[in-house]
Amino acid sequence: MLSEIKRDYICQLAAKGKRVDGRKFDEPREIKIEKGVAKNAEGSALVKLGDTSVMVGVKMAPGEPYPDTQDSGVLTTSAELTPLASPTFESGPPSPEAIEIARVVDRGIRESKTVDFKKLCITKNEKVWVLFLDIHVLDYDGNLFDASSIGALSALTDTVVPAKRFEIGEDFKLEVEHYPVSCTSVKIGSAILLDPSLDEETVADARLTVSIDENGDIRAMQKGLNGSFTLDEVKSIINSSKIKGDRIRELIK
Amino acid sequence: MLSEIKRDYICQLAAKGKRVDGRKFDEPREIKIEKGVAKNAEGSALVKLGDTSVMVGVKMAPGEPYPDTQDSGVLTTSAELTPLASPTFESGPPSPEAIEIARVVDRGIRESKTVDFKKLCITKNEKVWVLFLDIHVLDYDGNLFDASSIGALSALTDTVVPAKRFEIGEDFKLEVEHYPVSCTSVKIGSAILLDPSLDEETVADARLTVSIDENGDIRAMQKGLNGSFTLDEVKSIINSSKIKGDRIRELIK
Amino acid sequence: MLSEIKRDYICQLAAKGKRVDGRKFDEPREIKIEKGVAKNAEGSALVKLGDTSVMVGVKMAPGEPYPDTQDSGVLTTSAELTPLASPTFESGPPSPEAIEIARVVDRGIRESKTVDFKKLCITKNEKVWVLFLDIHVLDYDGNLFDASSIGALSALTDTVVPAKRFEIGEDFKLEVEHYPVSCTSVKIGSAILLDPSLDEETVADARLTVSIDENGDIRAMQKGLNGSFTLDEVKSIINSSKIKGDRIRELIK
Amino acid sequence: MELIKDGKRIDGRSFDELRPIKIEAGVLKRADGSAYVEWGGNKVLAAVYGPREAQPRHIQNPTKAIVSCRYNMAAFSVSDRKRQGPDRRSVEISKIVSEALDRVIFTEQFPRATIDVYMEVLQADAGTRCTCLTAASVALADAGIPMRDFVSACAVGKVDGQIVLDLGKEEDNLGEADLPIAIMPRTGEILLLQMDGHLTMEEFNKAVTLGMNACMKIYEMQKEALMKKYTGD
Amino acid sequence: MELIKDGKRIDGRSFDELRPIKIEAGVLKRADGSAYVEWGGNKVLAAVYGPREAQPRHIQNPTKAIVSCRYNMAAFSVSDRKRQGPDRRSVEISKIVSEALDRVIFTEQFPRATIDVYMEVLQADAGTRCTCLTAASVALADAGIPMRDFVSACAVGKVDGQIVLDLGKEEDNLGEADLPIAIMPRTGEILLLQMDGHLTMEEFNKAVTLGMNACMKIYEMQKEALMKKYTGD
Amino acid sequence: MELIKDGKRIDGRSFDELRPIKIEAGVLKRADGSAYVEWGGNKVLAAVYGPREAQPRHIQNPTKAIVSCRYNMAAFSVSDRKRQGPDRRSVEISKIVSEALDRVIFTEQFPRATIDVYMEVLQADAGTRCTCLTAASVALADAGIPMRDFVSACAVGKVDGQIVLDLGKEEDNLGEADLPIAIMPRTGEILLLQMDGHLTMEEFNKAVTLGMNACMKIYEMQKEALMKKYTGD
Repeated sequence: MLSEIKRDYICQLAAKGKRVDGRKFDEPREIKIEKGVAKNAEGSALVKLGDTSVMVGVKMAPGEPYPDTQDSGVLTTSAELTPLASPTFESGPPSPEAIEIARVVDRGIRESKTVDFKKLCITKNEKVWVLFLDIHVLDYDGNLFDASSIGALSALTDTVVPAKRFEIGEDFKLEVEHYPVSCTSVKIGSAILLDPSLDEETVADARLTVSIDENGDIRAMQKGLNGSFTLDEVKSIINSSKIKGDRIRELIK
Repeated sequence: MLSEIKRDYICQLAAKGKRVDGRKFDEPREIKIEKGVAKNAEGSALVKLGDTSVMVGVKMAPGEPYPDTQDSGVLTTSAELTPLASPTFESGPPSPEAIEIARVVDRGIRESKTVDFKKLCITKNEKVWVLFLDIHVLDYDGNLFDASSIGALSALTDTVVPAKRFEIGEDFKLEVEHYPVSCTSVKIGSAILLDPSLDEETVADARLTVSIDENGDIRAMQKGLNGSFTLDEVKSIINSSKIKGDRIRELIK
Repeated sequence: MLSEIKRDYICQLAAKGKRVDGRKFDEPREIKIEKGVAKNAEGSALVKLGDTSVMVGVKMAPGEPYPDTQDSGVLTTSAELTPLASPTFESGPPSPEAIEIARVVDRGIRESKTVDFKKLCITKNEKVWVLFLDIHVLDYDGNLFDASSIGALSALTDTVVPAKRFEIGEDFKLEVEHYPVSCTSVKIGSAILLDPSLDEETVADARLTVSIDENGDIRAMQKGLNGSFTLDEVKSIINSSKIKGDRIRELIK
Repeated sequence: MELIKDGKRIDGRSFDELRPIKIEAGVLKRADGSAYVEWGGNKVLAAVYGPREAQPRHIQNPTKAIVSCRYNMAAFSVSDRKRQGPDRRSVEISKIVSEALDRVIFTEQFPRATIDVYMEVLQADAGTRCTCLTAASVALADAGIPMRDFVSACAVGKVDGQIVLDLGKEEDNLGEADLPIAIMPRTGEILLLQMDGHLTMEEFNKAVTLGMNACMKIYEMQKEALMKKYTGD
Repeated sequence: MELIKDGKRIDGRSFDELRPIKIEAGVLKRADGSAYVEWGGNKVLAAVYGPREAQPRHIQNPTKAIVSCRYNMAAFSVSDRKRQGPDRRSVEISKIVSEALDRVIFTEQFPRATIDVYMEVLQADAGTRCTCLTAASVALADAGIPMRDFVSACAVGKVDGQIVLDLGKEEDNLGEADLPIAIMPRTGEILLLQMDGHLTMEEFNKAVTLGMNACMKIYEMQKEALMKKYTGD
Repeated sequence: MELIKDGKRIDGRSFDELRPIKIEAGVLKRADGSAYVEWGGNKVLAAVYGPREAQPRHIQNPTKAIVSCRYNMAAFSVSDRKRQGPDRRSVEISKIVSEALDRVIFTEQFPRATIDVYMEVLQADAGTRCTCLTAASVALADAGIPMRDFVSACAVGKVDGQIVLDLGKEEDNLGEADLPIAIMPRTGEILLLQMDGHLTMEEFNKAVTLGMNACMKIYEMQKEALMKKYTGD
């Protein structure tokens, strides 16, 4: 019931072009990025997207390459929706939601060549750097896709490869080659809202995450929730993601 | 209740020497075997036993030998009672039923020397072929023991060892040395019915699976369910298993 | 309710300086230790503490050292509260209770240098002895900490390192260098009772396990349950643990 | 490896050509509805059970049915044997497929119920998720579940700089972008959309149009398969 | 290795000779019934709890008690340490042992209940499943569970071409066939029967008769153990 | 490595000196109460949810609330990455921390409820369990849970034969004894007490007094953090 009333209220506001917290439809919440917050990590970042708070840490260690990419480092991404962050999150094995977030962030880095994993090869066919990217959700007020993705990219820009600790040369900074920025919008009724808060996310029909790089090209997309989009809606979301992503990119760099 | 009524009906028919689907007591359902159905497998077979449908695939890869059989290949058998196959099958870790089927099929191959695993040694003490036999139940209308066992034997006869892919010589056909055929009977009241359908299996008191080879020798037995057999019943089941098994063997070869 | 009545009864007795089974406050139950009871183990002991019965077995095999102790053997301790032992124990993964017992016993051996693990190094940086200590609870009538800990120490004194089986020299007796003995007390109301029976343990407010070595030094402590101790109570428990531990040590040696 | 040569793709197809597709409805005895789809080298079986009471009770939704999908690959369906049990990829696909199918089912007609859709990949080539969605949609119809529309799916991709329809295995492995899409064919609404890789805006527009057109072809084949079953043709 | 020499087996036994067996009833305090069995090099403890209410409720059978057995090996019971938790072998043995014991218990007297039988192998030689069944049967009687008969079990096998009773460890590892059997001693009905290896019809007939006769001897020892407990002898 | 030199410890502290400590209350939006603590190189976040209905029902206690704590380390909080999910160490710490906190909460006021305390270690140095207990206690107060006292915790240890307060990482790894302690500061009662290593009686007496005194200092900082939040200072 509560969710029905909340939905009606959000829809009525939207019909007047308004949002609960006073933002414009295409206006993201304030973003704060703090790097280097976890000193035992090779790189880390704490990202706040309004009241949503996500910490991302990078750990690295030498390991074996995948059989089909013998000359490339390995990326392993996990997300933990810790029960601190929300009364609805539970301890235990990763939920489908956590797995989806981890996989979308992982593909966003891997497929868009954010990092050149060939540079993380130590000895071809034998030893490569394994990069563990761990997303730790601390406070959940909506839009974990963007908070996680921005946190991941920020942590990567903070990362120093710990070569010395493993006696394979000098430490060096991880090179980030592309800066694809993820922007998520939801559809509620006929309104399209960028960077949804928890309340908006709860009543949304459909969700679309779009990741755009510094050249304005699309690097990843993921549609979610039980609703649908028209093709025009998709195109319009891509456009506003491009515009807003440019500003966020400056914060990450 | 339903199961009581069903049981009464099946027993009454049996008292007149009849079965629900018109078969004779020692008459198996129609068997269809199609080999080579999964092209990513080294060998495969789809077996239909009436409406029961089981797909078996063989995958092979080099691996380490067991410490106590350093010169022999390794067999690993699994059965998955996929939830497609029955409203009572659930997702999740293998049920005791799935484990029993996999182990009975596994022993049936291993202990009866269906395959000479010494021929699957690559380098003694170091590297041997690991043969993964996966039983995938698709439609469950009774008697999974026989469907799985016939499927396994059929898939083995279809198997080509993928030596070339792993750069250890030329591919070669897996040699099947014996053809033990599994025949399952159930006891309902005092009747003994070969190849039980699901309805018959559901109301049965006891089950006996007997595997007989091409020489008429016993290669494996497994009694199941909460009821008991007399020694005479056991002997009579062995006899009819021998006779029916001979016909099924021709279909597999 | 039952537990309230039981508690009242035990408290009333305690006010008169008495216990349900007639023991004095600082009097342990009869201890029986039988070594060498599991011939497939490298060392074993069956310990009875009144009606509490625990079997401990030691298995050893060559394995890899921990990265931070390249010249030391490895200790791995597990406890299984088998469902034989109590109507409240369940099958399945180890409960927090089982984990706490295993870890307290493990630390008791490791940190108090009961065994010199450097003597269990085979080849530095490469191969060391792994010592698996398995605690198997068979009958639970209270005070598993002491029964397990005494059982572990007894099994270690019974252990012969199976070097010959792994072709690394002659078998040799495991050297036990210290004999820290664990004594557990509980607080019920204002009474402090040594070696609690199940009834006493069930109604106790707080528990303290103290492990004292042959020199009268403290080697380990673990406080448990929801209640508290005053510092004076802690000191008094340490004292009686020392006195009673000396007698138990003689039984183990 | 050169994936496009003389305007033809590695398997000889033209850029906007689908692989051969075969759809069969009602292939299993025990399931309430089922379908078998061969799509290029993919072989997929889908089964539907329900609507049936959701268990355990605390997962029941008092206002609508739960649509619960399970995507699973047989161990022998891929070249390197897959271990039994759901990996992270399967969990994600199960989730997004559930969301896509939920939209087309009149779930509000079955409060407290569950509609279970099981998809088994028996042989995998590229594009198993679209193959599974296509099969699942037919299985739902075969089970008589009331639906507001079909779900038809297809992937588009970029290979050697060229937008091509329905990626084959090598194209999927070595291509520059992959974009699976699922729509409701009657309204053209988009139910599933994912993209990995690198596409300019222009390429995206071209790709999505190509994909949506292909979905309409799939829709025709789905209808035909159901017709064939019910007319016994 | 030669397993039979001069008509004697590797441990000196004759073909139809059992290993030394010791059975004790009522050995645990907390369990409702219990038994300890040493059989050759096997040491096994069985405990029975129940009839008690089956939990969670949805597993309850309104017409009869569930008989739930758990066969478990202690980590140190075998030469190569066994990892904690049930492996596939233990799951199978637990299942067939449950089925065998269910038959002899008057389960219909305890609707909605569970009767739990726990079997722990503390030291393993060949033949643990028969040892466990033998112990479990005594523990059930010790717990006062109403039973229509006992369960008595023994294995027979083929070694160097010869049918022999109650295989020892080397015989089990290197022999040509293994046939564990369990019967209800009063009626001779067969409750458990497994076979692996290779037996002609003739050999099977010989083996099964040898095994069933041995079960009768086990039965006498089981009765004696219970008698001893209740007479305090 | 020499851990004490010229009467100073490896990080320059004197024997009875705490590491720098910073406590902040009410740092999370969604949690009912929360606290953030930096203690030397430890960074810890604690959140409290409840009292809320315990689920599933069969775990409810009809006479009092359950206090359920979960200690968890982020994968990146330690030098060698920690795998996700509770290891045995975390399970033990969660258990003893639950027991310590249970004592100070008026659990009898909330029958059938659960009070959940989640502690996340984001950066670990030595002494995370005491840091977590300290944070949890502040988070409970911030959540308005009725408490009979605070919980204040600190570890003492032995290093190079010397009793020292609040072990740092090298001291913890190479020291001779570690003794974490938690008390109710108003009464001085001991809620948590563990010891590993080697202490004479005399050393124990010295250590426990040093630790309890330090707990009183922690208590002052805890109160200050709460004051700061509520006065907005």
